[in-house]
Formats: sequence, C-alpha cells, structure tokens
Amino acid sequence: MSDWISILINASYLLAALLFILGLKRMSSPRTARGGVVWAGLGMLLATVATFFLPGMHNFALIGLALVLGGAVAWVTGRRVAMTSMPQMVAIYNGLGGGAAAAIGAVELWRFAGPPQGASQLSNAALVAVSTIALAVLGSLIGAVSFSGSMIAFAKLQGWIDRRFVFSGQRLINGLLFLLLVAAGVLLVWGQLSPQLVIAFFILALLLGVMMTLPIGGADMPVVISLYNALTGLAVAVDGFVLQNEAMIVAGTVVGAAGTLLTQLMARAMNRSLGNVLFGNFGGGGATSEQEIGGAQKPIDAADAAVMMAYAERVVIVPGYGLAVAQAQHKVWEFAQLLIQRGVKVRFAIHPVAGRMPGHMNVLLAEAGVPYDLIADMDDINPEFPNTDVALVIGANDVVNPVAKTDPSSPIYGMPILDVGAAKNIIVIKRGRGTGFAGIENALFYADNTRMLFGDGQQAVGALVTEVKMVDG
Amino acid sequence: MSDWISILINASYLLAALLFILGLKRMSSPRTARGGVVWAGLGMLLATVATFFLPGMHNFALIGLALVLGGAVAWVTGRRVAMTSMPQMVAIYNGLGGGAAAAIGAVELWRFAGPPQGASQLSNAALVAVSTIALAVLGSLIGAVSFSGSMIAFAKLQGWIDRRFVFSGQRLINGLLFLLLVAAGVLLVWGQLSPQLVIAFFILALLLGVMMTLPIGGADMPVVISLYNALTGLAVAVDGFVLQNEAMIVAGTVVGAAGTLLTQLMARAMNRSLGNVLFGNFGGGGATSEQEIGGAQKPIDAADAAVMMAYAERVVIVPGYGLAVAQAQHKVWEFAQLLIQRGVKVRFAIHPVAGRMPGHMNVLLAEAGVPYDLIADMDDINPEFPNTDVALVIGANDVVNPVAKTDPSSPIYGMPILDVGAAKNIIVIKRGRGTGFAGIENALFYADNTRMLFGDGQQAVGALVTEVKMVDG
Amino acid sequence: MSGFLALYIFMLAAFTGYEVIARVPVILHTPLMSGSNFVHGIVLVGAMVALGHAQTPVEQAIGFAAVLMGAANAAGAYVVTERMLEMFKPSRKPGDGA
Amino acid sequence: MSGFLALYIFMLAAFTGYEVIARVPVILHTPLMSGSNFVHGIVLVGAMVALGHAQTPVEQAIGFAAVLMGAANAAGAYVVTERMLEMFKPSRKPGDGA
Ligand SMILES: NC(=O)c1ccc[n+]([C@@H]2O[C@H](COP(=O)([O-])OP(=O)(O)OC[C@H]3O[C@@H](n4cnc5c(N)ncnc54)[C@H](OP(=O)(O)O)[C@@H]3O)[C@@H](O)[C@H]2O)c1
Ligand SMILES: NC(=O)c1ccc[n+]([C@@H]2O[C@H](COP(=O)([O-])OP(=O)(O)OC[C@H]3O[C@@H](n4cnc5c(N)ncnc54)[C@H](OP(=O)(O)O)[C@@H]3O)[C@@H](O)[C@H]2O)c1
Repeated sequence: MSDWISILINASYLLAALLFILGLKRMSSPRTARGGVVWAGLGMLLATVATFFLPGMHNFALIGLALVLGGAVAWVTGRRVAMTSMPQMVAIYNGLGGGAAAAIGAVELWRFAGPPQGASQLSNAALVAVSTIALAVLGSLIGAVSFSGSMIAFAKLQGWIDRRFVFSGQRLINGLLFLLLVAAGVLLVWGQLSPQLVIAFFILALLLGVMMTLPIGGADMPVVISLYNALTGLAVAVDGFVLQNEAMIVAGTVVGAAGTLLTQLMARAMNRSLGNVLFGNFGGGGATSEQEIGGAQKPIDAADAAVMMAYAERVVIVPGYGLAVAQAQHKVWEFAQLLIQRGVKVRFAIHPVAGRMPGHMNVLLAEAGVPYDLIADMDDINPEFPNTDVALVIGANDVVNPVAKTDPSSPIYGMPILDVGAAKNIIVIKRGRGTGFAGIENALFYADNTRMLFGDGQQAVGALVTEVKMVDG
Repeated sequence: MSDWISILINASYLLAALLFILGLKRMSSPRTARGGVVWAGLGMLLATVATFFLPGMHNFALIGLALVLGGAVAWVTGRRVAMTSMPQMVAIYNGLGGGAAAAIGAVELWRFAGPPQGASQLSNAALVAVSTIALAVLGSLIGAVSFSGSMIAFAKLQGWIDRRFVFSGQRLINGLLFLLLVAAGVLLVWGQLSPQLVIAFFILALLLGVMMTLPIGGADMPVVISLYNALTGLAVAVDGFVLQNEAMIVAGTVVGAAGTLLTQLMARAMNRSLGNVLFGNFGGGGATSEQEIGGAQKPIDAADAAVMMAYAERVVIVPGYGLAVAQAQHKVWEFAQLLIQRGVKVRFAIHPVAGRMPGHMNVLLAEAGVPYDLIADMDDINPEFPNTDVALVIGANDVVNPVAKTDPSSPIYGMPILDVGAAKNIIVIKRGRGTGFAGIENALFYADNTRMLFGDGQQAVGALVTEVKMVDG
Repeated sequence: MSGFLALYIFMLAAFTGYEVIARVPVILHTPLMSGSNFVHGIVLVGAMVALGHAQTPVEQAIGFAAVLMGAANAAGAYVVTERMLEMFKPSRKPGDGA
Repeated sequence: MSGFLALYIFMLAAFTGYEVIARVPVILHTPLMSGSNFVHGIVLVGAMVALGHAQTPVEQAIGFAAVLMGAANAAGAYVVTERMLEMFKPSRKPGDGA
C-alpha cells in the first residue's frame, strides 16, 4: 500500500468530515437547507469509496453485496413512503445506524473474546488495551439501546403499538436492568471476556432499549427519536475511537452534540422538559380534565364562510393536526390562491407544536407549494390577529385553546397559543366535537364570533373552493 | 518525570482550552460577558502553572523574572490607562503577543541554524522535519508582521503618527517586499538555514508590518487591530504545531477564526469592506466634498433647551464622537436621570459606528452607569423618532447626516443613519461648525426644527443640568 | 492516537456540532433531525472496516449485518432528508399576498 | 502528532471559534477583540517552553524576550478586557425610563 494512497484516503476522510459539518450548518437555515444534504451526501460518497482502498481489507464481495442490498432497499422505501410517515422513517433509519454501531462493537468484542489467532499464546483480549475494550463495550451498549428503542418508536408511530405500556414497579425493573448491564460491561472490560457474556450483554442492552421506550406516549416520539439520534451519533463516535477512524469520531460527535441540542430545542418547543418526556405521564394517553363551557357551538355552511372570506381584507389560516390527517394541504393552498387572486391578504400562522412533530405543518404546507414568506410563526402573527378579518382554523385545537392562558389546572397551561380569539371572525373546520391531543374542551369554539364548519378537512375546504369560485358567478 | 504528572499537565492544558472557548462564548453575550474573561483567566493561570512542570525545563530563574517583569508592567499600565485609550492598549498587547510568537519561532530557527549539538555530525537542520522548519518560518513571519504592524497602529492611535503615509509606487514596493520575504522563507525551509538569513528574514518581516500599516488612516485602526489580533492567533497556533502544544494550537486557532469573523463584522458595521480598509483611500484623511446648503443654523441657549426637554414626553439622546472627546458621558447620564425623575421617557440611541471604535459609545455610556435597557440600537430606535419630542444630538455628525440617504456622490452615501430629522425637535450640541470624520457638511443642522447649542460637550451638558434643576425652582 | 488528542477532537467536535445548529428555526427541526441522522450514517465506513477485517464466519455474519444496516441508514436517511428539504422551495415572492 | 490529526484539530477549532462568537452584538465588538487578544496570550506557554529549553546565550536572550512579551500580552489584555467588561453592569431596571 503506497504512501500516497494512504494520504488520499485520509484526505478523503478529512474532506468528508468538513462536508458533513458544512452540510449540517446549511441544513439549519431555510435558504440553504436543500443544498446542505447534498454536501453531506458528497462527503458520505467520498468516505465510502475511500474505505475500499484501506490497507488489509478483505471480503469485498460480501461488502459490496451488503452495501447494494441495504442501500437499495432503504432508498426505494424512503422514496415511496408517504410524507406523513416521515417521523417513523427517521426512527427506523436511525435504529439501523445504531444497530450497525452495535454490530461493529460486537465484531470487535467477539474477536477479543475468541481463541488466540496466529502464533500468540496469549488470548486476544490480553493483546488489546483495556481502554479499547471499554470503548467497544460502550459503543455496543449505546448502539444496541438506540437500535431497539428506535424500533419501538417506529412501531408506535406506525400504529403497531398503540398504547403506552405502563405497569407499577416499571422504573425499578428498568433500574435493575441497567445495573445488570453495567455489571456485565465491567466484567467484559476486566478480564471475563467470553462469548457467552458478550451475547448476554447484547441481549440485556436490546431489552433496555425496549423497556425504556415502551412507556412513552406516541405523541412524544419525535423528541425520543431525536434523543436516540444523538445516542447513535455518540455510539458512532465511540466506535470511531475503537477503529481509530477520525471521520467517524468527528461526524459521530458532531451529531451527538447537535442531536442533544436539537432534542432540547424540540422538547422546549413543545413546552416539555426532557425528563418529563422520558419519565413523565402526560402524553399519548389523553388526560381528560373536562370542564363545563357555557354557550353553544354555532355552525356555518360553506357558502356563507366562502363569501365572508372572499370579501375580507385579511385572512389568517391556522392549520393543525386535523389538516395533516385529512391531507388537506393542497386544497387549502388552492383556496388561499383563489383568495389572493381576489386581493385578499392571506397568511398562514403556524404554532411551533401544531401537528404531531416539530415543523409538521411547515413540511405539509411546503409540500403543497405554499411560499414560505406567506408563513408566519407565532410571535410574528399574534400581534396581527386584532387586524384580521377572518381567522380560518383547520383541524387545530390545542394550539388555539385559550385555556392555556386562563386555567392553571389545565394540562396545557402555560403553553403559548395562537391568539385566534382576537380576530374579528373565526371559522373552525373540524369533523365534530372531538378533542385534540391534550383531550380538553376548547372555549374558543363557543365564542360569539366563532362559527363551526363541520366536516372532514379535505371535503370542507373543497367546498370552500367551489363556493369561492361561484362568488363572482 | 512520573507518568501522572504528565497526565496532570495535559489535563490542565485541555481544561485551559475548554475554559478559553467557554470564556469567549460568554464574552459574546452582554449578560455573561463579565464572567467570560474570568473563565479565560482561570484557564491561563492553569496553563501557565502547568508549564513549569513540563519535563526537561531549565532557566527557571529567567522564566520567573521575565514573567513577573512583563506581567507586572503590563498589569499596572493596563490598570492606569484612560478608558478612551483602550484601542491603543489592545493594539500594544496584541503586538507583544505577536512578538512573543515571532520570538518563539526565532529561538527554534536559531537552534536549527546553529552548529551541531552533542555527538551528531549532521547539522541540526538535517535532524528536524522540513514541515517543522516550514511551520517555524510561517509562525515567525505572521508573528513579526503582527508585532510591527500593531506597534504602528498603536503609534497612530496614540497620536504619535498623525498623518497617513502615502507615496506613489507604494503598493509596488510592498509587493516586492512580500516577494522577497517569501523567497527568504523558501530558502530557509530548503536547506539554506544560516543565522544571517534568519536575521534578514526577521528584518524583512518587521518591515512589511510597518509598511502595510503606515498608509492606513487612524480611523480605520480598530479594524486593522482586529485583523492583527486574528493574525497573532494564527501565529500562536502555528507555533503550537512546532512545539506540539495542543493548548496553543486550539486557543490560537480559535482566536484566529473568531478574530477573522470579528474583523469582518467590524468592517461591515462601518459599512466598509476589508479590502477597502487595507488598500482603500477614504479614512483618516478627510475627503472634503463640500456642498452648499441653504438656510442658517439657528442657535438656542441652554435655558430654553432645558425647559424644552424638561416638559417633553419622550427624549432620545444621540451621542457621537464629540461626546467621547469632551468626556461628557457622566454629565449626560446625570442630565438623563434628572429628566427621568421628572417622568420624561429617555433613551440613548447608538449608531453602530458612532465614535471611533465599534462599541465606543456603549463603552462610554456603560462607564457612566447608563443601564443598557435604556440604550437602543439603530434598527430599534429609528421607527420611534416620529414619536420623539426632542432628539438631543451630542457631538455626533456623520451618523445623523441625511446626505447618506440623498446624495450618491457623498463619501458616506449608503451608510444607514439615525433618523433624527424625523423627531419633532432637534437640539445639537457641538463646538462650532466643525465637520466630522468624513469631513462633510450636514443639512440636519440647518433644518427648521433644529436648534444648535454651541459649546464643548461637557460644558454644554453641564449647563443643561443646572438649568433643568432650576426649572421647578 | 493519544488519549488527550482524542479528547481534544471530541471536545472541539462537540462544540462545533452544538454551535453549528444553534440557530435552527423550529420549522427545520424535523428535517435537521433527519439530516443529522444521515450524517451518522458514516457508521457505514466502520461497518465496512469491520467486515473487511472479519475472519471467522461469525465475524463475517455480524459484519455483514453491520454493513447492511449502515448502508440502509445512509441511503434511507439521505432520501428522506432530501424529500423533506425539497419542499422548502425558495419563495416565489407572490407580493400580493404577503 | 500526525499531520492529519493536526488538520482535524485545526478545522474543528476554527469552526468552534467562528461559531462561538457568531452572534456577538456590535456593542461587544471591542471588548471581545480585547478578550480574544487575551486568549492568544497562551503564547506565554510556548515562550516559557522556548526559554526553558534554551541553551546558548542568544537563545536565552530571545527566549527571555519571548516570555516578557507573552506575559505582557496575557496580563495586560486581561486587565484591559476586565475593565471594559466591568462596565457592562446588569441593568438596574429603572422601569420609568424604558
Ligand atoms: N408538533 C409536535 O411536535 C407535537 C408532538 C407531540 C404532540 N404534540 C401535541 O399535539 C397538539 C397539536 O395541536 P393541534 O391544534 O395541531 O391539534 P390537536 O389539538 O390535536 O387537534 C386536532 C383537531 O383536529 C380535528 N380533526 C381530526 N381529524 C380531522 C379531519 N380529518 N378533518 C378535520 N378535522 C380533523 C380534531 O377534531 P375532530 O375530531 O372534531 O375532527 C381535533 O380537535 C398539541 O397539544 C401538541 O402539544 C405536538
Ligand atoms: N465607530 C467606529 O468604529 C469608527 C471607526 C473609524 C471611523 N469611524 C467614523 O467616525 C464617524 C463617527 O461619527 P460621529 O457622528 O460619531 O462623529 P463625527 O461625524 O466624527 O462628528 C463628531 C462631531 O463632534 C463635534 N465635536 C468634536 N469635539 C467636540 C467637543 N469637545 N464637544 C462637542 N462637540 C465636539 C465635532 O464638531 P465641532 O468641531 O463643531 O465641535 C464633529 O462634528 C463616522 O463617519 C464613522 O464612519 C467610526
């Protein structure tokens, strides 16, 4: 293996690390985000190709086969899956990354645990530094937990597991499991490196990931996935130290740190603490703290609603989870365009936790082609509601619930909300009297200036489109 | 030297690097800035103490003497110097750092160039890697340029050199100087490592720093100092590679990068490009593009001005370079407090380039004790001028000159300005009809709603204080 | 690599990762999560090394699984991220609606 | 230290330095310049090493100058930065003036 090949390989890894960092940087700003993933992708390509030229590599056929197989299946699945299933896809790919990290650790541990190779009389374990074994154990542990935890998260989001799985003494059992794992890890590092123990260690680690994730509600999954994402990054970095591969160390650590921050940001945007998500109770179950609300919901029909908006000066559209369920984003944009053509000033107001994942609404609206300068976030739009003629709420509930400001006993108390009530008129599209994620009543729907347009989101907006077209004949 | 001592030393360096980064991070936010320098200081202490315990160190008496001497003189000078001289102090300490970096390179080069030591028959140069010599040359070059350049910057700010030093063919000569330096550097790296050449190399490098800085106007010095600051950081990092000291590498590189960004930010805040600062013409000289302005300046006396403000609802104070010259910051704050006690809403409006260094006005007002929520920056205050009863301009000129918006031929055209003219009344304190840094007339002073309160800033504001106290008897 | 150098790299990479995304707006949370998910797909490189040096059949089997999963991580996360970000088209300045 | 490790550290430290101060407001430009001026006072450590290993009188003389200048850089920049930042007192919320 000549010297300049090794320089080229190392340079490729360095460049890949640089491209990853620049890619992430670009991905964190809307204007450059699309290019970001391409940069990172180039880095990945470079690093992968370079790896084939590393000295002392064997099993090229196997590598190529696994590469093509794994890559092709994931690529096709990723292309095909519906936009609304994105969170679970992130979960599954992240889990696979964790699995790969665990498997790398497993290969190393297995080798260390195996019979002496070559002429040496010493066991393999005696030939490697304690720190290397410790790192391999750590990488395996984190990777395996991330693997099984992500798989459970996937199953929950996919609807395969639809209840939280809680029983008394759960924390105690998880604690014991963790202690057992630590004990097994310590034994592995200090001398007892046998194949049996390695297997037991991995089983325990996989179990821990499952047990940790089962009690968490489906709606908290985005935060949990982000956490496992950070953990996988960490596992990759640790494996990088074992294999002395700087690109892995840098990329893994960067993801570990960025992922940790992102997890905190996500939890904060949902007004939850991370501890609350992992060990709390609220979430997914639906705490019902029903209250009596005076007045009645006043219905409106599509024709009246359409006329009201067609002649309004300013309309703000507030999309929520129901819009995503009804897949009404394209219809809504069609409707908004009709209004804009009539000279109405239309904006979309997005609450940070509208929908079921951070950025959920933005992604859907973007998919439908809504330009992002029509999209306003909460802080920008709230002062403008008093000047708004009609606020059109489509399948949103919790994020416009004034109880968050008024009732300290409410589960969403303290969460900032969209100030829809300040608009001159409010039209709410939903199917019936169903509550939202937090399972509580909403006084807004009973307000004097609110009219309910009952129906599935897609159909109701479709009706609005038809009616608006008829306004001028 | 036992193993754990070396671990302790390395851990100290690592911790120092961490503290430097955290310190810089804190220093870049107003609320945490004060703590930031303490963190960095602890890191420095730790690193310095640890260095005494490095293996193979000699000359402890000399080290201690130089440490105490250099440290004590700089400490006392830094404590005593007037707040207005801060920029030149930064220049001089930065220059000394560059000098230290150059001297480190010199020691190494001198050793490589010297006669064989010990039993070896080879010259010393033959024993070190080419890359090490190259790095030592690079570190010396950057350090020496930063040293002599900073010293010139110091002399300019201190007023010892008060003209720009420009002659025709200057760029050509500087270019030749640079080529000579590169040639000498290449010779040093490839084999011709003689003491004579080392000396010549340093003389050339010092000369380049001088020649580069002489033509730049005094008013651009903050940007230039920031640039030399980044260069010193780079030199330190390069020396760190030569000495294999990670703390130097990390701290130096961090400063190099942060300093480069800071230089750009500073230049941008002054509405200049870096190239313009280094090779441009405007700056310090005072381009005079006098224009005829209709009307006359209408004077006002202190008593009338005081009454006007005492009964105003909103007053915005706009400080400028003249305030710094007159050292009027304490008096101004005294005056503002009197108004506030009377129920007047007072704010200070700071233009990014008011004064002669970025943040100049903020530093002065902070020194006088003005709480920083009374201080508004340009973008925040500009929309409020129409609701302002009195705008009190103290020793500011260019930053309130409307010509920046109207006359494309003006040297400050395009610079965003404080919209003082929109206020109901404007009172301007200045000594006479002197122009500001850009040397141009200001139509604001001739406007119908502007009154001139002529006098030295300190005295004029003092008179205002007296008069306001008399308003209610 | 000496232990201390490793720690320096770890520390600096952590700062870099943290600071580089510190200003991400809420709307990019999910795409960025997916994007960083893609970046740790570099685990593929480690998996290739592990399989490339595997000797016994057991090692080969685990190594094969590692490459399979690593490749799926990288390829899948790339596609998904790209699809999400594709939707953040630069605005067409409708003007009349803003 | 291998050349590539050096490059990794250089790259990561550069990113860190750049990103860590990227959000500095204009009012802190000058104090931050002074603060980073202090941080490169770490050159003192290098100067001490150079003098500590100096053998000939010339080397000792240059080394002595290096430590002298390095110490002045560190001590002076610390004092100056501290004095500047001391003035950024947390607001006393005057309330009636804002
Ligand atoms: N964004 C995140 O990251 C995230 C993550 C986890 C949890 N959450 C939580 O999710 C909630 C989001 O609030 P949100 O206001 O967007 O939604 P929401 O409070 O869950 O309300 C959704 C509403 O949409 C209606 N709906 C459902 N299907 C519909 C359809 N096909 N057509 C029309 N309407 C339909 C439902 O009423 P009907 O049944 O009467 O139609 C329901 O009241 C918050 O509580 C937030 O904390 C958010
Ligand atoms: N901030 C930076 O980083 C920086 C750096 C370099 C250059 N600059 C440049 O400096 C200028 C700053 O603008 P500026 O409005 O603050 O200042 P300026 O335009 O320089 O005007 C200062 C005014 O203060 C008056 N003055 C001088 N001494 C005085 C005293 N003792 N008492 C009262 N008044 C006095 C002068 O008029 P009289 O002579 O009539 O009194 C003069 O018109 C800009 O052009 C900017 O580009 C800024």
